[in-house]
Amino acid sequence: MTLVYAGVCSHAPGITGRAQRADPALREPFYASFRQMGEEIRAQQPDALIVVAAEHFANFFMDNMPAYCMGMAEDYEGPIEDEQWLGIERRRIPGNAELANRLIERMLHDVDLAYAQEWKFDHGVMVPLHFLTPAYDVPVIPININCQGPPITPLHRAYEFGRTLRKACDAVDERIAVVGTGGLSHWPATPDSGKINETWDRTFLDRWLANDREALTSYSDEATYFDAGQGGFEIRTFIAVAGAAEGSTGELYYYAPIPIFAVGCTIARMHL
Amino acid sequence: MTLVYAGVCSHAPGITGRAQRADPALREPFYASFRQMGEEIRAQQPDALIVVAAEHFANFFMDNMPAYCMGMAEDYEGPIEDEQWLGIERRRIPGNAELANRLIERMLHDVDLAYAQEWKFDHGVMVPLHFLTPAYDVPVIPININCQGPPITPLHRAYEFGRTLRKACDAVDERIAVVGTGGLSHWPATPDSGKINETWDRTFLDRWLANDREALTSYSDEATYFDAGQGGFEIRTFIAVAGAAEGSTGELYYYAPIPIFAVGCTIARMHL
Amino acid sequence: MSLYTVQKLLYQLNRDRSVQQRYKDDFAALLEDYDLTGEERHALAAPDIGLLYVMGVNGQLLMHYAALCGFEWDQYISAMREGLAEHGSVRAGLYAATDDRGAVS
Amino acid sequence: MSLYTVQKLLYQLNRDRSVQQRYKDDFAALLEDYDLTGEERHALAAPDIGLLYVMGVNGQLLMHYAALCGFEWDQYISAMREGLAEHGSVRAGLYAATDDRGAVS
Ligand SMILES: [Fe+3]
Ligand SMILES: [Fe+3]
Repeated sequence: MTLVYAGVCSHAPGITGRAQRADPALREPFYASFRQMGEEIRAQQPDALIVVAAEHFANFFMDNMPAYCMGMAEDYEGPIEDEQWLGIERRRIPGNAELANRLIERMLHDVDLAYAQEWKFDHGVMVPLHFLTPAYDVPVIPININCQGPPITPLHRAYEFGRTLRKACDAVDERIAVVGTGGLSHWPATPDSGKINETWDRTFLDRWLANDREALTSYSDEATYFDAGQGGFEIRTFIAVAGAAEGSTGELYYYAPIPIFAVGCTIARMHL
Repeated sequence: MTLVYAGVCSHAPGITGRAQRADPALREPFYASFRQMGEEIRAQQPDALIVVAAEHFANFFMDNMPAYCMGMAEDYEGPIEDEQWLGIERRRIPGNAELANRLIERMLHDVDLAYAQEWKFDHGVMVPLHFLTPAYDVPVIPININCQGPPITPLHRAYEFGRTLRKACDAVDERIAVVGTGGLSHWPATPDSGKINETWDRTFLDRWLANDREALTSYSDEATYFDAGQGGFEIRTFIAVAGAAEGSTGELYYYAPIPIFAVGCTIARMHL
Repeated sequence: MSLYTVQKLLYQLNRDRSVQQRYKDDFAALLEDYDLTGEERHALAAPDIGLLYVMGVNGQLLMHYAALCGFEWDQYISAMREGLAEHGSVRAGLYAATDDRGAVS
Repeated sequence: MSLYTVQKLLYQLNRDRSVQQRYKDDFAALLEDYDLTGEERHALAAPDIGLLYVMGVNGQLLMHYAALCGFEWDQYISAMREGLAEHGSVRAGLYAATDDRGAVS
């Protein structure tokens, strides 16, 4: 049992990039929950933080689009976006190539992930790190799930991916924290940016907190698209973390729609 | 049952690129078997030919190395290599993006393959096509298995990949032929180029012809490396075709070590 | 496949500072490297963010191109809305299905 | 990670005709784009195919670079053997384990 933490959080670029435009009454408690999660993670003294993020065509394109990919670099660079646009300064982030290599080797027995020896972190990783490890002193291992360019991986494989990740983490000596980042319902980077389906989000979160595999993986992509937008495909990252925490249930730290952040802002963890 | 053909063949670039340096007594019957396989495939009037090849760092690199990738382009270009060096002229090869898309969607339920909307065929695809479909008139769908850059997919996943490919082929209306291409024992592009372990090859082929899943997937990579060279990792393509032909056994059309081709030249098929 | 090419250009432009430099130095020459239709070249060069959205360019790519072209956030959202009003529903890609027109509200 | 960079250069050179053009026009300038050690730059520029092999460059990449540099097949195989004789066993990558020296026979 060397998985020491499992949680989920939002990653929308507006969270840092359009910070000053949000209602402080919503923003500040959200930020506080985000930072609290960071403190909890760091209190576990993890050797590595695995961030399960959703691709936004920053590192991968349709000339070779992996369903799942894991980083295997000594270090990483981020953000790939304009620093001012995202509100986060560009920097190197430490990795752990050797640990990643061992995890990937094990995981390949059950899932067919790609690996990457270089990776430019986009907001999907950088926004969470900004709050969780603001000193950027915890080695990060990124994972990407294609939630953007169809054909995309089905939900049951995302859960299975998480189970496989857990098995691999538990088989190594290092202490590992895992955080899934993505949106629930949202329509990012479209004319509907800011639209959020709170009812849909809360139903999904109930299923996630209960770690109800069947309910979590029962959404069709068609239904998700219409109820939760193309951004809703990112529930795969949350489902993967549920898979990694199979047998555990969770606790919701924060949820509120913040339209200028273009997502229902969420912080939750599993009690492993 | 719309998988209409399943076979395996060699793809070493010397087969076409150093043709004139081989002993005609070996070369001509090998070429004849290769062409016979092509005739058998075309006699089945396939709507598409799936070529399961092994990556040689032509399309993929360690910045995003998929365990499995399938092409989803309208057409392809090849060879990527110098035309004179390979002895094959550069051309466009027709694909079938729409069929590939349907196959990938189905396969993602069981395996986590990447997809690619462009692809430059290297000798792993072009050498087989040169003999099998010399008019380049059969739409091709390429598949790549990482047999080159560790960590690489384990053998049991390659068999499973083949089983999944078969399920997908059988679920569509199109008539599909599949050919796996790769080496058995060989040490390509090293000072040991030309070395071939015939005993090892013949044992592997016996297992393949019997479609003995357990025996086929029992090799450790360490043992393969020492007995069969790094080129031996390419047995994954043969194992995938065995998986696609699960329940069937095979027939050997040709096998002989041809050192200047740097591989034990092989042509074999399954009787579906 | 032409939408693929437009998106690939934006992907490379978003990721690669040397491509960004070429964008600044000589955008026309950069566009020459990609096999684009006249409408695509026009939409990129104008830039007509709304038309690019209607063509089906994924927002995760277009959002950064809009920023590179100097669009503030609200301007960028408005540009997509204006594109829908002027050019009609999204023609291809992920958003083509949204309420049959590329925006739901 | 420097072996990674050498291999990435060769990967891009093998695939991309515009990189091949830069190789022909001004190889030194092309090398500038990659973060290489002095030995790596030397091995690429010489070209010292044997040294590149000993450094651990994968043969599927090196084979095409040797051909681009004008090596005939037998010359290319000899160059790797000479590299082993001159520089010792393969230092990294897939072949480092081969009989402890990068060639088995
Ligand atoms: Fe996202
Ligand atoms: Fe090969």
